[in-house]
Amino acid sequence: MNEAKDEMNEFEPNIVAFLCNWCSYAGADLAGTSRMKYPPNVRVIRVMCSGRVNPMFVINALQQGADGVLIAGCHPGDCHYVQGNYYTRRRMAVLKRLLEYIGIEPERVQMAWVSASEGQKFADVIKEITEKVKKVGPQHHFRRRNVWRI
Amino acid sequence: MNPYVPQLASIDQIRDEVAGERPIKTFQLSFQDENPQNTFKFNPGQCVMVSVLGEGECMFAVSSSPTEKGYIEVSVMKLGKVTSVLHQCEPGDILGVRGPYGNGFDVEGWKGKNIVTIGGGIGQPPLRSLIRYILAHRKEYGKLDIIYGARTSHDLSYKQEFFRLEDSDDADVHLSIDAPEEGWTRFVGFVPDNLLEVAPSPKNAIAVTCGPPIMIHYVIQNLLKLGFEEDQIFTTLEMRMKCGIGKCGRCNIGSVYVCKDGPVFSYQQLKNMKGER
Amino acid sequence: MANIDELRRIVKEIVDREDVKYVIGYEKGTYGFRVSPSFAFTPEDVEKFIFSPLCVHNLAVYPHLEEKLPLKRNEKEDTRKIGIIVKGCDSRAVAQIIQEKGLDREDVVLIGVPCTGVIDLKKINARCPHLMYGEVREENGNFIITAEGDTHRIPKEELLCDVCTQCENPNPILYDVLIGEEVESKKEDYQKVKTLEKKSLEEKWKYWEKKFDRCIRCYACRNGCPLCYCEECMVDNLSPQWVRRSVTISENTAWNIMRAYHLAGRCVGCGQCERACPMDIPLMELNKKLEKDVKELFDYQAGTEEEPVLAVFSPDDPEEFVL
Amino acid sequence: MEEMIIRKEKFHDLVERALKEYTVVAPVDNEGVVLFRRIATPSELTLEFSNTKIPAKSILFQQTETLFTFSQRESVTIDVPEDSEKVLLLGIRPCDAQSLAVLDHVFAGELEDPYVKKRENTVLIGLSCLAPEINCFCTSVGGSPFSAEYTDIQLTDIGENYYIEAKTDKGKKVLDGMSDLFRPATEEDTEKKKELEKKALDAMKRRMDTDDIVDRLENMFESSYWRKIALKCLGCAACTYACPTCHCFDMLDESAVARGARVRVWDSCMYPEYTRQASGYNPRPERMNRIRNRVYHKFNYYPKNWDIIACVGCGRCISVCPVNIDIIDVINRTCEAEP
Repeated sequence: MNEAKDEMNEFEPNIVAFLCNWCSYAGADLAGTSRMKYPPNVRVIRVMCSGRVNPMFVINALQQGADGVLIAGCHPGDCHYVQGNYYTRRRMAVLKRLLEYIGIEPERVQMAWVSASEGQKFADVIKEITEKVKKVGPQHHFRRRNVWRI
Repeated sequence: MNPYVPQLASIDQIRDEVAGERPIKTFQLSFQDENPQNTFKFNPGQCVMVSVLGEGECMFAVSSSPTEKGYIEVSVMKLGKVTSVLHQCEPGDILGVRGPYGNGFDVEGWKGKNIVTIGGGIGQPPLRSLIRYILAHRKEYGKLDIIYGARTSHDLSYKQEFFRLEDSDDADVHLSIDAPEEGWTRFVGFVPDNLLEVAPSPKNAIAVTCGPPIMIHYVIQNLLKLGFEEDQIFTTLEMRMKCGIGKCGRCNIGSVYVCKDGPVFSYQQLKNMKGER
Repeated sequence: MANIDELRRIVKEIVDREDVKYVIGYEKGTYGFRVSPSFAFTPEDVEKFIFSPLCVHNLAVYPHLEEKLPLKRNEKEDTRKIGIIVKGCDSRAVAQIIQEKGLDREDVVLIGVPCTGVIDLKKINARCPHLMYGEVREENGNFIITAEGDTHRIPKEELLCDVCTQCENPNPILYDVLIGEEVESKKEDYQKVKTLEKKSLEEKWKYWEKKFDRCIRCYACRNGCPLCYCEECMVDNLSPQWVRRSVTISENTAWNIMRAYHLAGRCVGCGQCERACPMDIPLMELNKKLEKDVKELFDYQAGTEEEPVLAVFSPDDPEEFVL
Repeated sequence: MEEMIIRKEKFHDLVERALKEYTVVAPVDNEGVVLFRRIATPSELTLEFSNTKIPAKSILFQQTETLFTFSQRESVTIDVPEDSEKVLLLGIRPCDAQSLAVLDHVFAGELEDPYVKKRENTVLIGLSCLAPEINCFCTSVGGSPFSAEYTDIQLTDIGENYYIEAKTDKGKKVLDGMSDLFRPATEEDTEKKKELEKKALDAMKRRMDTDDIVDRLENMFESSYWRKIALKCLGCAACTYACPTCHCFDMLDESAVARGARVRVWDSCMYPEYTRQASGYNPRPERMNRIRNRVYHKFNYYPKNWDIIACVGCGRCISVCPVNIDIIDVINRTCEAEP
């Protein structure tokens, strides 16, 4: 997406965040309304539940230029749909290990429980994941090299 | 020159032929780098590959006649990925057009003959091109019978044109719908039955039929019953097409490529064509 | 291995039953050490059936491959059973499909054959190449290969498929009739997966990039796998298009991840995907990694459980990776 | 300078000099799988292989090829990539070279596919087969292990030297300026080559009965033979992607925001989606229809359109098929199958 920035000395990662509508999105909203500072690298995709996040969303995001992917959901037990986040936890546990086995840095795919009242935690999570991905660098292993960029 | 690169064409006009869950729209396209005389020469019944850049390409029969200069018209039923995006386009959008492909109707050879067109559902566009071509050269052709049917009266395309034709004496129009509807005075039933009802005489006549495979099958049977010879019956076949020029190997029926050697075949050719269709 | 005459006698009885459509087994291939799946509709067809260490295919793939065309007006659907000769892993594949409600137990008649390991064709072709005709018999720990006049005696470990050297369930867990005695099972230690896990991220990516770059996306791995029976595979989807059809390292990696991931907790380790791959990509190393993770994380093993692994959860699933 | 000899050690110099003018594509051993790859240095190539896993068609008719790119930012523009790369295809087997001659028929014509331009820009250096594989049957379809009919230069390994025949001007053009590497072939070299040829021909174990195959297939189209053959087929595309004469392709758009490209990729008639129409109707709904179409396309339809059998006897589809559907066996058993 912003290759021009790569040339600049400071690498700015693209983070895609899937925020569950009931908790994490509300937490992010709270962080915003309370004027909390957090890096601007994150692009938010609102999903009705973290269980909606198909692992192929993560793979597709990494293909299309994301350097890090965050899946945030409600704390176990708070899920609006009762067990959505439990399924996500299992799916992402298996996906992260598979990606690591192939050579993708584990810091790139992160999960977080952020409830609607944890605005500060949301900001901290974004800071942490941006730092980690910045340290690890751009994800160019299986990013799509579009033919028409030239 | 790479034969797969389309020419750019802009949409001048979009007409809604049929609404509902299988909508049909007619797109009037004019080429962008249009030099004065219309270089896009085609015969009725030939097809063009219309591409929506970024979505893909589809093969459509040209539904306007070559006598209408400066533009071509294609009628599109919303069914798949590209056609759905096409149905969201507005006048002024740019599309890619390449062609014309296929052999088209032998309008030269049919001069002086009576013509019967039997269309069903989305099979009407190539026949419309033929009909408008004949109307433009009305004297060179004999009697013109138009048999056209669809599921319901809402599914009938080009309704205004047919009603105007019904009043004029250039052609006899026989519309039909599958199930009775109140307010519908014309024939009710399937197109092949409508054909038996109209019973056009096979003398010095050519019958052309397009539509779903099942309809073509029964129409040909009834035409044979009415005494039509095998070389008097013509139809266009429908196969999935990608390249349109007989290279990608997909539209073959036996050793015949429908996009290059077809889509118009006589029943005589069709009969001894081995292969799934 | 089971003896052939007993196998043929039993299969003939099953084919003769009028509630059985046909029985799927193995017959001699057309050259070298090849063996090909075989369909017996009548007892005479059973004459061709064989069973030897060369019978590598997982026949549980066939019930789903049979196309069900729309019936003509007077036709009635032929709901007779299908007989399948199943080794240990094949029977676990059938059990897993039944657990996922992809198949009914009464639709199939399972002829179980305890398996002492099948041969990797690449290894045996390297040892005895360019043969028109080859037979293999097993004799206390060695393979006796009789091919065009000369015979070779080769220890089993040198020719066995990698997955068979540590096979934990060689005996069918699901069968209507069992032919031959049970065999003792071995222990799986996931050695290959562990050595690769210890490597650095850069080395791991180099390793897999070289392999995925070779992939030609022919999908023989998907079509040969009994557990890949989705009506429309995600990779064939056009709207949305998950993976593009162009063959690049990006799409190939996405495809291989998608295929392996969809078999997490479902793959029974028969090795047919690796066998079918024309480009020799070590797909079992991916599947075994997922099998090991699913066992460690959720103590789950394919083919023997009640519910699919990712369709259930437990409150105390590991979550150390969650922030 | 028809028949020449070059010492094996000097062969790398020949490749070195060729690298200056041509993009050299040669067989490269990729962890046991030999494939055609572009090489930068002569040491990468190997000539010790039976045949590449993926045929030489993958160089001229690439598995993924950009037809044109387009941008719809301000105005819609289409830009066709220019391709005038001169390629030297080294180490192509006689059967693959024959397959290019088969593909020429379908891709040429008054609407020329980009393949045709690539074909003109490519020089073929053939490599004779000393030890045919078990599934090779090129002699049954008009080829032979030492045939130099379809290549510009033919190499034959006769022990410490390579026997070089430069037959076409394209081939001669490559070798002029390198005459210091060669010496004329002596009687004894030619003798050795003939003897090796005889040995290779004797090593061919399998034969496909192709006499009047077109008519034999003509009247068995409705036979139940095809249903039996297709029973065990898995419907994957390994056989068609490995086949040097399969030329079917799909055209798709790949785009992001307002820019994109129309890409051509290999496709296979063995996939069900290949002929499925948007209405859901599929003229070839079963594997039986598809496998019958694949066999007929090569042994009946292609001969009817361009009177050449679209099979060169390389045997890749036999060795690559996971369930051992063997084209030789399929064709030979058409003799006794009832129509």
